[in-house]
Amino acid sequence: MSLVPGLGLVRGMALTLRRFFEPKATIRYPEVQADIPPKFRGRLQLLYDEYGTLKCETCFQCAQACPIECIDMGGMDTKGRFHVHWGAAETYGERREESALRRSGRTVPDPAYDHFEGVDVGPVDDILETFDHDPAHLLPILEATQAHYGYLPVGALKRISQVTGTWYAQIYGTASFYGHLRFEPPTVTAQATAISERRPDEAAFLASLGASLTGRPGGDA
Amino acid sequence: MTTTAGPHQHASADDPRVMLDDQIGAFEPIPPYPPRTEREAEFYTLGDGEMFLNMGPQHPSTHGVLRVVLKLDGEKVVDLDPVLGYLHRGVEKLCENADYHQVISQVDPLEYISSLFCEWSPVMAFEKLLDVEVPRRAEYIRVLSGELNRIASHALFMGWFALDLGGLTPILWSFIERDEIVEMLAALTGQRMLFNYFRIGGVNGDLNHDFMSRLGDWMSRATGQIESNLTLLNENEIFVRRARGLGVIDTETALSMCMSGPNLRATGSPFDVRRAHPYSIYPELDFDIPTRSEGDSLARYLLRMEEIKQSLRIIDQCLHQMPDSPIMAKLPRLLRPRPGRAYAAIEGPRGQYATYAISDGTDQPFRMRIHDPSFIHLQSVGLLMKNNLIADTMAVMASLDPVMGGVDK
Amino acid sequence: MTALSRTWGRLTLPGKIVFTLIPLLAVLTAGLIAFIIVLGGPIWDLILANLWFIRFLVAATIILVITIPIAFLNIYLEMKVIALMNLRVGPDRVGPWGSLLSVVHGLKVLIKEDFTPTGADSIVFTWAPVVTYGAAVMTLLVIPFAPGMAGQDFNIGLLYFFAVGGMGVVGLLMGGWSSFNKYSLLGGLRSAAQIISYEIPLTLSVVGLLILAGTMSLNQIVMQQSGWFTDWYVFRQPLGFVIFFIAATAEANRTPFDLTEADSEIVAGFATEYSGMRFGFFFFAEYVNVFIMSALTVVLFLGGWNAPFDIDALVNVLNGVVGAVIPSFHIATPFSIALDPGSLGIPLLFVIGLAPLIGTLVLAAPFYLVRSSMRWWVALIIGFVLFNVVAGGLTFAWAYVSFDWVAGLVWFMAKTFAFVFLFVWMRGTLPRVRIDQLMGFAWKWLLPAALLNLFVTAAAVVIVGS
Amino acid sequence: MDRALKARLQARFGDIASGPIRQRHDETELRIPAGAAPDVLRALHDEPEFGFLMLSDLAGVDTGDHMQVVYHLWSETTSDWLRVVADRIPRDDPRTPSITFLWKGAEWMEREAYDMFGIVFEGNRDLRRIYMPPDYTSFPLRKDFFLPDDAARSPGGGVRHMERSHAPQGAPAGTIRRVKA
Repeated sequence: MSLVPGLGLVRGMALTLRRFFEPKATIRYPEVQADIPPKFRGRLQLLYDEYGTLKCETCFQCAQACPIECIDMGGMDTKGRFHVHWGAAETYGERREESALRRSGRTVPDPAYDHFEGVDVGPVDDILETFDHDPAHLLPILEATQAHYGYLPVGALKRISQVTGTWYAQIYGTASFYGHLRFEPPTVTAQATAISERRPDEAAFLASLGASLTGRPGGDA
Repeated sequence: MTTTAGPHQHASADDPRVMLDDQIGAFEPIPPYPPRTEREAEFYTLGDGEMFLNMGPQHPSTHGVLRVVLKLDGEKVVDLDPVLGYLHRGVEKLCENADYHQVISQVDPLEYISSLFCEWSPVMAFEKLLDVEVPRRAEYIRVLSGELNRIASHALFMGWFALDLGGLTPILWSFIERDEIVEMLAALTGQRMLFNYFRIGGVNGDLNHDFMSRLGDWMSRATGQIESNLTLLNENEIFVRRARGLGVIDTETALSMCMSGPNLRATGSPFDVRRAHPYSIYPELDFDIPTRSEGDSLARYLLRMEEIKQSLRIIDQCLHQMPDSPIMAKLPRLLRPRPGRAYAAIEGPRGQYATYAISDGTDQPFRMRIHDPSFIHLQSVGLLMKNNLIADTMAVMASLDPVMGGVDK
Repeated sequence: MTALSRTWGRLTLPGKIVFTLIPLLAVLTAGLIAFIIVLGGPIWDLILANLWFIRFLVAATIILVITIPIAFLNIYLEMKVIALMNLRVGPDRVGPWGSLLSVVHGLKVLIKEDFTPTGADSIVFTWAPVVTYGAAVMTLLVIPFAPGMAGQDFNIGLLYFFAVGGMGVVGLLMGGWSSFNKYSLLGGLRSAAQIISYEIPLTLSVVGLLILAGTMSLNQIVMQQSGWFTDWYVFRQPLGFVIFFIAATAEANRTPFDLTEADSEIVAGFATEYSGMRFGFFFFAEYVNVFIMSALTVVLFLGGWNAPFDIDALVNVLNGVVGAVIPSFHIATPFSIALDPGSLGIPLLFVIGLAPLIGTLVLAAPFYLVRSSMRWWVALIIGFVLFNVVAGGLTFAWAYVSFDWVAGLVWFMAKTFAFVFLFVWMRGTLPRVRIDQLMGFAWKWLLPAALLNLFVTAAAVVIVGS
Repeated sequence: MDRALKARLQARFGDIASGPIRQRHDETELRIPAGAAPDVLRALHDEPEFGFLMLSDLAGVDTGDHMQVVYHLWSETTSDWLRVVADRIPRDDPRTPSITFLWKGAEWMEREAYDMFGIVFEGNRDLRRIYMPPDYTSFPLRKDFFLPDDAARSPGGGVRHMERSHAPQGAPAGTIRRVKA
């Protein structure tokens, strides 16, 4: 603080006015790229080797090493088995907890792996042979596949994608568009379950009725 | 251990029914349960003409996600109750389930303003557990990068402090300073904010040309630039009048509040872990511990600005004395220290940053306690704020310089 | 048709209303015109009989409309100037140098959802921005922008200004009270305390000037300051000027006295719960207030629309000097290029028609001839741009000389925006004062200083003037 | 390693200490029963031959068998960190005296230890949850804590924690990590 009152304010104002005319520090991003040091390791990318091949071998080591388990992989191992750890982003929290359990040494039933019991993809090849491997006939192919397996196993869809060269997303999209195609094996009790879910069974109905009469939850009427 | 909410229990604020029943009441700062402690009962009882004001966790100037319940008499703050936990990640628990190398990336985001110091104290504790000697070059690089980070943190402090007092400009100027330092640390460590650079037994990479050229470029004009930025505030009557005599604390109270770092030094006590309990290569370096006797917000601000100059001195010495040696000690890939306990403390930009680690002989720490200065300093806000105005709440809080990532762990 | 119905479906309720009203209005306008043509005579008489009222309505409408570009300009200035002082670039994407960004902000505010918080007093909540904005616009009505260009020339203009300007705080208080939010309430109370306290030094600082001027009409005050810039009241009332400026800063809620919307303390003060166009009105009113305060400072102390020098005197001096050297030379009426367009007739049309073509070619020729590598069309474009610059400059110079109000407006706006810049500059530099410091400053320093100023002025008038 | 400090501690607290005074690197460790913590810490703080004016850290520890509260102290009379371990606090009802009368700043650290371990510091005026929500029932840093178990148990309703028993909740005995600390 100076002796003259207000001089400090004036000096500050002079400084800001000087800065007003100085060169600016902003990097105008789309036109000017940021100067990223060569050691920067924030790039999200997979590396290619000198032959232009993807270096990633889906060995899952990175997914296992990731401390917060944010890495998850889809892919195919060297023996042609499909080992994709499926899971929507919404189930991420659940998977974390399962993984915590698994680490603690307990066995966890993992529904994520249920889709991937071994599927013999030979019949798929036969079906594709009859349709000349033509992705234009995708719906007949899928219907034939479902007719054979009873449902559409992921392995079969992957095989169709691999052989016909169609994107998996397109096949999955087609399959999920049509109501008569399904991804789970049909069960006998499925329909019954669906109905009973919609309508409470006799016992529950009576219990709630009793509760409403006596004013106590679960009270015996 | 019943889990159903009976009539004798009170609904929590998270209960959606609360929101449905009484929409307005849900936003009252008074907790929807009877007071659990003496202090809570005292605080949540309103006197005549008093009212509660809920500040945060989404207030523009709570430095993150701090929530403070203020008890006001007009504009005067009678009492306040900080409510923490909005950023709690359970880092200590995560560290117990990570192996020793992974701990470094876990503790990194604690004090996101000065990440290197969060890495430093766990790394030092683990080195004690493992009885590792860190190569001297690695120590020099640690000190060099750490002091750079300290300057970045203090520069940002200046901006935040001014912003909480209503000045718009210093925050951007200080971000320019910080950005230069952070860029050069990115050239050294590979990241701008969460560096993940220190390793048990050394550092991740040696000094490189990119870093050195940026550092030399910056060092040549750093002093002048920072001095020039400071004239905006140091001589400003409005700023000085608002900060002087605000939140005064004396040495004895500060010690009993377990304060450390610049906040303690601003009261006149020259406690600095770098000198009080020397670690790394600090005994070999020549620098002063600036102290001030006033103990108010202005003293804390000026002290930090003084520390920037000392840090520049240390960086200069490090560059001149940098020895040639490997940057990593020879260590196995999988670390299994023998069972034991180790405590390591360092002087961060906010105060003493410490780690207490217990090893049980496996590759994961059995218990890792992280002592964060922001957490300790934040609890004295209540002490400093009594009978000040609302306008000064954030100013006092900013002058203590807490980082909510560290407070909430 | 489907596209039309889809568009209709996407419109919000106000949009639907507006789109229905447009054809309706067109039909009504056409009908009105026809009506006037048919029954023109009596209506015209009626209009002529009530001209003063029509004039007032037109002035009010114009004032209301020009506040919007003024606010846009102020907002843009604020964004850009503070950015440059912060060593940032600031707005630079929308329009040249980002100058249309504030317009885009205005549109954004217009289409944002406008909600009323639960528990708010919705009527008061809705009317608060209207009151604030209305007060700002009504004060603008008495500001003389240029000779003959004032909404209304009251003989009690200054009194009216202070009276109506004080109403703005009612709006802030209404907004703060009705929002059902403690931050808003604190902001509203702060603004009430602050503005009422600063009204007193603001008004008292002008009383000295009023003693000197002897009138409260702003137009008269400006006219008294014509001549050289030494005639401005700032040199006769320096202390009054300083007090007035500080108090005006506080009145306009600007840094360092922007406690009502101190975002680091009470979030946004009275405007915390406002959104959409209701917030927009508060926002606009703030920037219009900045303009008004600058304008009033200029009018009272810096000569209003007067140029800082006296052209006639300057010409006389020049003639004297030149005449001493070359006795026969004499600039009789050096700036008598004021043309009467009507007297020119055909030549004027000829010039208007051919001047652009000839001018462009003449201005393009040097570029094309000197730089052989230049394409002819590039040279033509350069010539066209240059012609526009030159013609615009000449037109401006002609208008400046020919019409008093153009010259007055130029000087008035230049001075006013210099003050707006000063306000923005202060915002870019200074931190905020505390509420107790603010009140202490008003009552312990400004008020005694204003009284002292009044006393000294009165004494001087009694001693010297009589 | 400050041998003189060890000798002084041995002379002053030899009879209270529940274990040998150990030294490693720059740390000296004094092990006392939990009930003696206020007296020992007051002596360390007040007596000029020790002068441990600064409480560097306060940590709760769950060793798997019992609880500990660990104090780290700093004094200018020695070049060591002094670690005072208040030992053998039972896991099913962990209670220990508070030291807020000596260092008021220990209040939040004790709250944190309470929040994470359920250690009740008798004499702390404000022993509330500090990080976890007020209606949370578990103590996350205990060794028998499992997140999936906890998630299933978390109630929506409010709970008064001081009335709750602190019995360990339902982790399989074989999965608890233990250390001899």
